[in-house]
Amino acid sequence: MAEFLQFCVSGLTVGAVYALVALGFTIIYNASDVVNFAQGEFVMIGGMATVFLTAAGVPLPLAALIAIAAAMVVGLALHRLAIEPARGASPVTLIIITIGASIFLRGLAQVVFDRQFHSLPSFSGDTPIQFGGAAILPQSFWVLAGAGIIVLALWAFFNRTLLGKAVLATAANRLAARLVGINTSFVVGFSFVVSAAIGAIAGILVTPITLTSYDIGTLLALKGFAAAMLGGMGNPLGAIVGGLAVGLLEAFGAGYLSSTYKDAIAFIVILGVLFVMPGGLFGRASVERV
Amino acid sequence: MQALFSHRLAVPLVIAALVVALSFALPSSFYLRVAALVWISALAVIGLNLLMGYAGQVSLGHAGFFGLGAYAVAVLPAQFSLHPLLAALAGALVCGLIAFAVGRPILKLKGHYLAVATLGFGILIAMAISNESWLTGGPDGMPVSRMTLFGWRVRGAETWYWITGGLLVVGAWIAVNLVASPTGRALRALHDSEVAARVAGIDVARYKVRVFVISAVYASVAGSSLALVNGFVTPETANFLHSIELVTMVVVGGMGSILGSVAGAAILVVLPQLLTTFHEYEHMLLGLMMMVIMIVLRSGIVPSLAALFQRRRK
Amino acid sequence: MSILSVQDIGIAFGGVRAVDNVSFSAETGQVFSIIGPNGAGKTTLFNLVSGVYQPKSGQVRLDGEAVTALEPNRLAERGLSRTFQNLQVFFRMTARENVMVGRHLKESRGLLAHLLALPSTLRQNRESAEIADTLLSRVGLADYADTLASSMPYGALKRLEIARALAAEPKVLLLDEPAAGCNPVETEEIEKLIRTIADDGVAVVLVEHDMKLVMRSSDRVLVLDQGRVLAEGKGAEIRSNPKVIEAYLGTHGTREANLALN
Amino acid sequence: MTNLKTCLGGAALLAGAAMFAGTATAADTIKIGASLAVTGPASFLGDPEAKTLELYVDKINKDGGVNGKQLELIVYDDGGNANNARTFATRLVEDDGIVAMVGGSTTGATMAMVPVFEDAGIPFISLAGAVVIIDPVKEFTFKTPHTDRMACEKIFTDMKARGIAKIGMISGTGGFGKSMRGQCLDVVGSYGIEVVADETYGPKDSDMTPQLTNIKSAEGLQAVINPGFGQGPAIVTRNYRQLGIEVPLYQSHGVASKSFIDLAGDAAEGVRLPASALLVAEKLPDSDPQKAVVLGYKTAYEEATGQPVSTFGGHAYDGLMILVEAMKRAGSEDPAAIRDEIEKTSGFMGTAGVVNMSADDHLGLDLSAFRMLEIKDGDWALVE
Repeated sequence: MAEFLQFCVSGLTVGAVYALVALGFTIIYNASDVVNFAQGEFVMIGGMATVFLTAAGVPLPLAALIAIAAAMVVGLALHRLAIEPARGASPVTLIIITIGASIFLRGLAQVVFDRQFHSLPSFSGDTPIQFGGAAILPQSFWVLAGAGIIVLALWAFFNRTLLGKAVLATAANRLAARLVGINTSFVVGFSFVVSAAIGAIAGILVTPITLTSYDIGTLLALKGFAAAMLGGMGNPLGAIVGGLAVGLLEAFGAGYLSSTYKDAIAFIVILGVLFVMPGGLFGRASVERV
Repeated sequence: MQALFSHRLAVPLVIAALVVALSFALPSSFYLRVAALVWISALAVIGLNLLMGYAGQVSLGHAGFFGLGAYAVAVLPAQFSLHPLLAALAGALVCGLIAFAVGRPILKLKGHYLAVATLGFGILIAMAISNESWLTGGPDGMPVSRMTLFGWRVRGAETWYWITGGLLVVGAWIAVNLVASPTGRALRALHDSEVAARVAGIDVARYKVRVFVISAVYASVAGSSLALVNGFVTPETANFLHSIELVTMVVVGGMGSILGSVAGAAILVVLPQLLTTFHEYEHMLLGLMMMVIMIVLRSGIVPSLAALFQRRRK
Repeated sequence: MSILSVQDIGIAFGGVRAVDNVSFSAETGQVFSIIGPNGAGKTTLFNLVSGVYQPKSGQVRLDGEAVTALEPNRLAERGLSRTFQNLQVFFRMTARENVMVGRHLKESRGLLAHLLALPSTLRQNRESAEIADTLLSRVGLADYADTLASSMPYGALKRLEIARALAAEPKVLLLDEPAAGCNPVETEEIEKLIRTIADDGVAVVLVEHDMKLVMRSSDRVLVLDQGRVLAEGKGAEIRSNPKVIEAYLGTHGTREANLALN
Repeated sequence: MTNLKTCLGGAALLAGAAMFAGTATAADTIKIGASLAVTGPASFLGDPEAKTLELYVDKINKDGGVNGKQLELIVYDDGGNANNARTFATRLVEDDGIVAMVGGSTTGATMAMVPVFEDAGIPFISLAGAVVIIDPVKEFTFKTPHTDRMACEKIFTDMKARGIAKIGMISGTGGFGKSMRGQCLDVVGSYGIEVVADETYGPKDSDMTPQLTNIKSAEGLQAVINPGFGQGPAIVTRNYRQLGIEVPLYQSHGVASKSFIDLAGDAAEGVRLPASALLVAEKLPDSDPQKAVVLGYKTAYEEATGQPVSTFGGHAYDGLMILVEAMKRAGSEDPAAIRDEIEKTSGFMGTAGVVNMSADDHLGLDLSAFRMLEIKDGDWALVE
């Protein structure tokens, strides 16, 4: 039981990060049909910028805010300078552009920051909390609570604000949204900024646990993408459930089956789910209209 | 002139001419090696382009087949003293069989779901190669014994330049044959409209599996060539980043363009060699150039330039 | 016995019975039309018959064989072909290649011969291309043979789909609004084409909004309303059926149908 | 056709001649090549190695170079990818015309390059760990870092002295961790130690608590070894303390850099690892013959880069110095002559220890080169 609990906490903490990356994928995908493979780089920017700012003597909360702002600027620039000029190109072309962007951002981070691994001090100490035989780091609660707050805030934003509704409308039908006067280009740019902020927050929250370096983005993009697909592309709830599920699968796989093949276990489950539900866990069965 | 260029054999002939012409122009065996790497990548990319560009089915796991082909010529001669040529053949066969077995369930998926399924599949192969060290030497890789043909040890950059160049020409020839055949038409048809293709009598699932198998064999042969050229294999040949690189080559060169496959491979193999002078800015520049190429030539280098050229003439 | 017979076929989407217990049969050499207001379930019925959708209930028999819920390509092997209301053209291929795809089942499909471009494959390609050119001339698109479908006009694409369907030499041909979006001249050409297709011994099933076309070319007409059969009979019977007049044709439609038949 | 061929051939010859002319003007420099994992998953090896080589080549040149000539260093970043390394090796030999090679950060990259240098007859000093590089001995291939087998032996010796008989292992699945795990399992029997738990983690994993939970519950566990490098061991160390595992934790020489202590934080207290004297340069007794060398390198590196010294950079230092001394002894930059002199290296005092090479030992280090260190108060301390 204690083991089970330990694996759960481990899986949920890592899974929360995957979930936030998957959520970032989903927001951009819904607004623009672009699968943004530079999503992991936002996480990297959040963590690395905070590390370097705190090292330069900026207090942690302020450093975190600046880092989030920096990621948002990068997100906006990515949209304005790379995605917007290629408007109308095929989705696969846009995907390659985002892959190019992720290589570029990694290269930039090597120059601006460095190629070392870095850590941040835990926000509220390193003394593990004992719970039912499991040892839980206080930072895990920060990650889980942070992810929860982000999800709630997004939910409120999309359902309670005009801008949020405009984003939803654009996601549902771009042409119709444009016809009712929504500036869809602005909405897409906005979605990049929001995704960047989510990624950066995830990066800051998790750095004290998982460390960070200029090239952590690739793996996160990979896992986040898989999580988004597992949940059902375009479904925010699916992204969250998918992310947590991938995290838990890895933890249980490593704990109960084989630590060598834990990633394989996660992917085998994803493949199995997709074979049965070709639209992911929360995907709708689509009827072909001809 | 137009008719000449639209002939089925124009593309393989152009590639053959390129291989021959470059052999005179390249000054040292380093350049020959880089060219051989281009030919090898182009071969894999042509196969992937048949799958992606013509049949419209994405695969983010093709490096898995590439890796299996590479390890076939490393493992089989070492374990069973099989001749490398037979080993390459066996590798291609195994890749074909695996693609056939997994193709049907995987290719039922569409779009991004297909992407993530192939991605997962490729990662499984890469993990197996990296972890089963007793067979593969693990993450540090394993040596590949030199190939001997009729008592002659195949070695040297120039020899491999011609062998890989020849393979590429044959690969391109087979690809254009396929594209122009009933099978090729069926594949292009299901890309544009699966339902119309089915109504025309095309067994869509079966044709998807066919092209998946063909592209897996291309990747495997390319992988075997690389292993033989290098005399050493590491699991990186099979990993996710290599899969992404292959897809990038397809898209940068041009989806549905055989010549584009060679162009895409050439760009992504040669560019890093040119950018080494920029040291720490190397990766930034590589990413930047990828973005610029795709924004300016959004259908890929060859199709976009061809369209531009035609508009000029009009 | 009818070449195509449909019995009590039905499907529901989210509780709505889009097609409800519909039965009809089509005969070789005749044109059988299905009409009805928008949303009556005509296209859905086509999708059920052609295997694109799986029916909840009912049976489809083709040439006496039960073919219910068979894949479209299996139905194609048994001689059923169709066109689409929303164009399903292969836009990245030329007009000729589009029609050549229609020859698929008549072509030899040996993969090895294709990969190596054996003489048999090259001969096959030439043969299919010739047949495609003949069919393109027949539908009046000979000039477009080498044009990419993506740069052809809408009306031409409708006829391209017909040529592609004919390339399969079907016994039963389902045409889904072949004249939609076509000008009167094109419509007239299509009408003639439909007649000659039927005269060549094909059972044509037609969904069409152009009443003039329907009334003039059909041997029998089926009226659908809200997924159900409202009436079935010869054009004249339909025209005079009070239920049909009330529910669907209205006075305007009757006048038009009268004009067409006179 | 034949005319065309001669014509084109002539053009190529001219081009080739022009290129040779280009290299000829630079013949007053001695070209040394390096292909390192400056970026990628093994960048914490390649990065300090590249910085070290650049730093010391500059230093040597300022002091007048070697044999009266300036050194010219050509570094390529292979990202740890064997295929890239192979290409750069060819480029260095064919295009850049180097006379000797230092580097190859990873074993995979090294092994892929070996045939190039063996064929070309150019001496190659690898900076990678695995024993396969020099066993069996290859004519032109040498290496400077200790082998992972030696690290295992050092750790097991220390364990035996502490009376530890049952251990757990948690290894990275990267080349380093995987290779060292194999070597440790190979020799563990001869020390009477039993492995009661054997777990692994991926090179980029960010949480190892599930594996450690399993190790923790292993019957009779007395210590844990963590072969691996990069950020993994730091996370393992943190998770180890998080789970409250009390038995001693041994890290490998793969984490022998101050950044490990920074990353692992307080959790690193009490961790032991075998490493070269470099990490404890200041703490060595003045009588220690290695002190001058390691202190000199450490000071120079940290001044120049502002980053803490690591043993990996030290390997590059050793490789370059062995090469330079061999060139001086040979008095020429003929690759074959350099090779012969490298093989004759004896009594060379490097950061890794005393190097005594021979025709059948192209490493030349023995177990005494390793020191057992323990982390105390956020710094390294000698155990002996």
